[in-house]
Amino acid sequence: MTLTAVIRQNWRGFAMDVSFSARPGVTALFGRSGAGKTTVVNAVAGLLRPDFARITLADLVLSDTATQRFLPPHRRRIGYVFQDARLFPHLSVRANLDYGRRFAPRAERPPAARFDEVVSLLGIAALLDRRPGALSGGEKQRVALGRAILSAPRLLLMDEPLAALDEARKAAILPYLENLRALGLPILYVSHSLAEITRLADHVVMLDAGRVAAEGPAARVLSDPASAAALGRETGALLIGRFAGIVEDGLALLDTAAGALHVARHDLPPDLASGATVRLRVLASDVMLALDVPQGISALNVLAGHVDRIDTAPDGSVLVRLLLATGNGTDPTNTAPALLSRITARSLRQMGLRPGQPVHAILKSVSITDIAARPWPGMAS
Amino acid sequence: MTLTAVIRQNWRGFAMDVSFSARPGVTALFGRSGAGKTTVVNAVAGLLRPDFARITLADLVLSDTATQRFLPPHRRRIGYVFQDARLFPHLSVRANLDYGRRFAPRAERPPAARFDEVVSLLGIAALLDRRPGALSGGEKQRVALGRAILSAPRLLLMDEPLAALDEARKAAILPYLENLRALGLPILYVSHSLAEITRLADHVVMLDAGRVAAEGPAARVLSDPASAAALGRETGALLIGRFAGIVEDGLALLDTAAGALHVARHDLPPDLASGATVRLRVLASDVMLALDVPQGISALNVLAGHVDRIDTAPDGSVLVRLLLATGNGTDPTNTAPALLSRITARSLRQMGLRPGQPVHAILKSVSITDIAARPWPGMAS
Amino acid sequence: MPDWLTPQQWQAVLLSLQVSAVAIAASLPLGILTAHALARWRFPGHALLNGLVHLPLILPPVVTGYLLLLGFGRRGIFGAPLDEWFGIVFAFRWTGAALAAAVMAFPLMVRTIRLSIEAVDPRLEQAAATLGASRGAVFRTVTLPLILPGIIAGSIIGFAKAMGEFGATITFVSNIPGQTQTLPTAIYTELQVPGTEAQIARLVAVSVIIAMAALIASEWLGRRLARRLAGT
Amino acid sequence: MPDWLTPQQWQAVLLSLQVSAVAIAASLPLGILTAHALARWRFPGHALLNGLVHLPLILPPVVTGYLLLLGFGRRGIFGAPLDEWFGIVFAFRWTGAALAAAVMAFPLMVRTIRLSIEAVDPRLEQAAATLGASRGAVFRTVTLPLILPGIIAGSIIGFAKAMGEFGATITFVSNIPGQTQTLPTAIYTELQVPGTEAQIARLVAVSVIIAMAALIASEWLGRRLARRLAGT
Amino acid sequence: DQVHVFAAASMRNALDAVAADYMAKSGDKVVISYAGSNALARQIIDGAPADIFISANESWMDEVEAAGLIADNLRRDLLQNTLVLVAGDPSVQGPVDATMDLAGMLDGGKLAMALVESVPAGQYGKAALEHLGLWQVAEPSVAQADNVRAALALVATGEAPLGIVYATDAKAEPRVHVVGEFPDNSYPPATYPAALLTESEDEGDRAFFEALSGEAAGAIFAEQGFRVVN
Ligand SMILES: Nc1ncnc2c1ncn2[C@@H]1O[C@H](COP(=O)(O)OP(=O)(O)OP(=O)(O)O)[C@@H](O)[C@H]1O
Ligand SMILES: Nc1ncnc2c1ncn2[C@@H]1O[C@H](COP(=O)(O)OP(=O)(O)OP(=O)(O)O)[C@@H](O)[C@H]1O
Ligand code: MOO
Ligand SMILES: [Mg+2]
Ligand SMILES: [Mg+2]
Repeated sequence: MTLTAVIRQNWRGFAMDVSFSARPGVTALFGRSGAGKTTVVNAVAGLLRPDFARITLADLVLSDTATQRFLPPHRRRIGYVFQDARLFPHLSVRANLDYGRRFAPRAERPPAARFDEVVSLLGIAALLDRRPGALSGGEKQRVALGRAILSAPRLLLMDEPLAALDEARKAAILPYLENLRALGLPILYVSHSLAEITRLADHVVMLDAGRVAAEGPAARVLSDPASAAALGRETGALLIGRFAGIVEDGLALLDTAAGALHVARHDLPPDLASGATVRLRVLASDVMLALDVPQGISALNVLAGHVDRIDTAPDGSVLVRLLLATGNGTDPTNTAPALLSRITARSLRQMGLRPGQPVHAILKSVSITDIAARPWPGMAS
Repeated sequence: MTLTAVIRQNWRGFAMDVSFSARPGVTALFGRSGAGKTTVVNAVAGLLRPDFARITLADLVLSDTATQRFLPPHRRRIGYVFQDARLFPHLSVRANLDYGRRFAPRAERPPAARFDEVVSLLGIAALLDRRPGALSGGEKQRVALGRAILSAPRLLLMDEPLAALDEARKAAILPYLENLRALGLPILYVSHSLAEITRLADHVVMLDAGRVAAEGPAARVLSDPASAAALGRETGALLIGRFAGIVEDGLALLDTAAGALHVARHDLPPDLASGATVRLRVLASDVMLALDVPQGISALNVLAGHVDRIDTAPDGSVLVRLLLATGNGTDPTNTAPALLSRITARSLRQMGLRPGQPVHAILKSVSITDIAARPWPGMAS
Repeated sequence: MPDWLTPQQWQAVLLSLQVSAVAIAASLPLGILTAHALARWRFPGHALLNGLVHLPLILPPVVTGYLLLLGFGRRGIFGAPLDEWFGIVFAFRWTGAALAAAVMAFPLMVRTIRLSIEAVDPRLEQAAATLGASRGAVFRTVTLPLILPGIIAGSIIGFAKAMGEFGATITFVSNIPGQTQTLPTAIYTELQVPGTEAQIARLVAVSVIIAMAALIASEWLGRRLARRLAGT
Repeated sequence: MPDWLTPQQWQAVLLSLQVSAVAIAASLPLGILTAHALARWRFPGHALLNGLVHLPLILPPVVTGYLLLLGFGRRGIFGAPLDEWFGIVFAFRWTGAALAAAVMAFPLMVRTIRLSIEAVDPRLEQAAATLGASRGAVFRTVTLPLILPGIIAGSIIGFAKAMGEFGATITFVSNIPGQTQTLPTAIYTELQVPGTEAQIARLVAVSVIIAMAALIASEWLGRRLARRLAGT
Repeated sequence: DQVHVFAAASMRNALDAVAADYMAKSGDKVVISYAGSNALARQIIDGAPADIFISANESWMDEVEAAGLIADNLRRDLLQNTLVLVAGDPSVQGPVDATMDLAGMLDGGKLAMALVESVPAGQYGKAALEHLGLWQVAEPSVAQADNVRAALALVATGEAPLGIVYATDAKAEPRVHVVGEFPDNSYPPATYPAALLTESEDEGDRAFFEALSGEAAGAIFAEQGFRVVN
């Protein structure tokens, strides 16, 4: 079930012309405020009829201006988490959560246990009998999230669903959203937060002023030095590996194509099976380079490799792309594992780095903060 | 002009009892979703009359349930950026921005140049003649921010003003908010983002389920190992120093009490005067420890010190607090400069660390991402 | 019952209550539908429908009464077939008084309800649609509950109008004590003869008391609903 | 002017327009104030005020007319002092017809405007207050513009009612051609004698055309305003 | 300069013709307000600017007189009307008297009358039926209309098979036919009293008041079906 969308819309001062597709799994829509993210999502939901649109889900035509076909929103079976929560003020929180249920085909209605699970995950059990009017901003957003998830959708649209939430709550909800991927639906996920996108996205569509600036598998788009300008300080690389097991004192071992990496045990989901695929994001600013293997330092992860490419950013800092020596792990994408490291021009000169030079990358184990453990449909094909 | 607030409110399922004060500068209200942040802000604004309240601004009583005094909201001269933007739908963006102006005393009305400055900073010049109805989420929030700032308030209340914005826009607005501190008003700033709070806050009030969990100067509350549980991965320390000037190739030098630090030039505001006070946040996960001074690595900043304290977190990771050898910089707070480093238990054992042991802290210059350059009223007293 | 009204007058009071209540209850569904169509649908004849709905407000009530007589009288264009096929007769029955009251109250009811439909945030209706609710389901589960205050207001203003309606009623179904004599007709009858000020005052007092009770009840209901929507 | 109406009838048409327009324009400020008070203020006498406003709706129009005669007639409790001190006379003048029309239209106007005030999001008013706007300023700059569609709707429904008002008018200021004879009283005059169907039809047509024009204009205005609020 | 007349609405056709004739001859202007006699009387008592009042019954004129608003000796009975029984169906024939089979003629239908307690035509009609001993039969079937014209409309539209109206009204309505006149002695004279009011100030008022009883006016009234008193 793949979503394909071609959308063109002209408003005074804003022109949109995008085309992308979203396979099952999470497709992140990433872009600055006003880039057109909500517009895209609204067009997919059928709340907007753009000047031109051809939007299909598998072989179902959702919108097609050429043939004048337009499936009304209620027949699209979407779960839409709006940027503004849009809860029904006259219904209790419970009734809000239940709202979509009655319209879902009987066979697909989520069981009662699912309801309880979502409610406790979102931390809204105490709110069930209240009305939405006087909920806090984050509480509203959580109820809206639950309402969309519980409507048994065939397509999930999430417009900054976690923006109003604190880190702890986000950390609790993210693994759950990850699990939603197992449902095999396309999920369009709008977010400003690179951490969330790294965590969730299989596919990234970068929007800029109504156009697609970059599109592709998350690992490629996010690790691309060309995206550095858009990502700024968040530039980094994705590594893929397998969970090899727990070593003592709270450390876990991951096998990656670049070699074994130690990470904090608590950064991994508690019930992770040995051999499960895991991916991790390493920020360019978290990678130090050393010519020799350093001794007596607290960093546990030192990876060998060589300099692939050196880019000087407009701000004067330097982005070094390393190709790592292949270790005993396997990367399902079969591309040579790469890391990005942001260093200063002075370091570059002092170390005398040039392409092809052997070098060691030093990662503190605990700096590997974004770890996603999950089935990997987007990468499998 | 100091704001003091004692607020008690009981709702079914939620009890608030807080007391804090906010001096000129930024006081951050930090806490999980539903902790009561918006409730506090509403009480200060006069939009909520709590069961019990005594709220004063300098010698002006805003709310006092004991004496039944209650200054109506419009006479409080507050600029309130609401969590939901609350723009006036019938007015153009320009008229929204101008709204507060006409009610401000003539002498305090911001000049036209100020208007243009705010508009261009917020990137809303192209929207001025539109109505708010069809603005994007982030655009609305920016207009709301501008509207509050341009109303010439004596007290600024900001409820997650940047939550809907992308990183680039946030990065552009943050220095401006910093500059607002020069106006000498108390600013109550609600945010989930530790980066924002580090950047802006002089004073932090941590709320938890309607109570004050921690309160004090930002440097102390945020560097406190006791806050680690609340801050999670964001635990770190604040260092204070002076801008010593630009060295070649995009590097700037900061004098801190712990010694000279190199940071990327572009992390500092472009027009920073030599000698200006600067503060920077160093995440515990960004600090590596080494027993000897390492050679040939890309990290420019190596600070000498000794282990002060070792805490093992519930998750098994270890938080090491270092006291740094005093360099030639001066810390206006006259406390010994400290850093936090999060390491694994294995590293701890391998290195054989114990309190009192001399050690080197290794910081990549570019990992010092949160730098605030600004007058320092909150710390001066 | 106190004897400061004659039994016949008490009968008129009761009949008025019955006629007004039935008129509003029976016309409410059509009123809501019409209000919804006028507020949210674009269709040819929109202006015409709007005009038609307002007609009883614009015309002197007596004219409306005559038009009702022409349309729904025993030989009327609608009245005759209604009688023949369904045995529904309005002429000289309390049902005719209810019809007249309903027609006269209709524009007020529709205007009020329409305004409250227009105040419903269409984004909530969109949200319901994305959750699978068809147009009809959206209306039933979102729009309708949200306009309840408007429906109450519309019903009360319609009820008040029905309680006071006189010209169209007496013209259409005349004034048959016990069958079509309503409170306003009773008052009118008294007005025609000199020296009946005291009787008139009593009848007016009864009118006012009934209407005040309805108003107070509706205020109370409206306030309860508002509190529920605010969520506190 | 076409001669299918007599000059006297044309005069009645013009007078009706004048009376209705003046009645609505003059009572609108009070109507808005009353609606605001009923919607947003809590005060003792709230129910009483609400009842009083609705009274002309509840009472048969003739009774309202008599009460006006008693209150604002030449010898009335308000009429006499108004005449003596300010030289304001309602009795048997077009101003009296306007007063009657205003009183009869008032409950419709207030209800409609009140409903639209209640639909204004109080959080916007709060936002205005934090920006320094006093209660009055909030009303002027936020509430009032936002209820403009309600004010238009209220004025139009009031205008329509005023154009059709008959019972109170004829009872209060009689039916003096050129002075107090409005379109509905002209129709009434025709209705009293047989054989005048054609005349009545013409007068009714004029009524309907005027009211339709007003309705269409108000729909158009309302739609424009709605588009502006949606921001597109 | 102007003559203000307050007149019972049922006189409209006749009085308009009389006034037009008078204005053509004298050049004075006559302005007539038509409304229910009760409303006009109350307005006059409240100070309405009327020079002449023509009521459809005695009792409201009595009220005005009691209020002292009638100029000395200037009240006179102007006209009388005749009460007739009308039917929509031309085959209905009758003498209208005590022998009439009212129930049979109604055949379950209604008898349309003006309000029997308050509007003169209704009051006279009730008196006539009582006199003929038919009220018992008629009462359950009576549909009382707002005024004579409305009662007539009920018959004209076929809503009611029979009605009791003035001869003047029946004459102008082609859809009904007169079954018969009620006997003169069966009801009090349906008198229209006219009065010159104290409000009147000039000769013009008085001239028109006199003209109402004049020959030209009498001819017009008679032509409309009224009986002229004197
Ligand atoms: N109906 C409309 N008429 C005119 N312009 C519109 C309309 N709807 C949206 N826009 C403009 O289109 C642009 C894209 O809006 P959109 O809501 O898609 O942005 P977004 O990427 O979701 O931004 P944000 O992150 O701030 O929510 C914005 O500049 C917005 O002002
Ligand atoms: N009027 C009210 N009645 C009952 N409970 C209320 C009311 N207003 C707020 N609450 C509750 O009080 C708690 C605190 O709300 P508040 O809006 O202050 O939270 P917050 O800290 O701003 O959260 P967020 O970050 O999600 O915006 C919430 O649980 C909320 O549901
Ligand atoms: O004037 Mo009347 O019409 O019978 O009272
Ligand atoms: Mg958006
Ligand atoms: Mg909040």
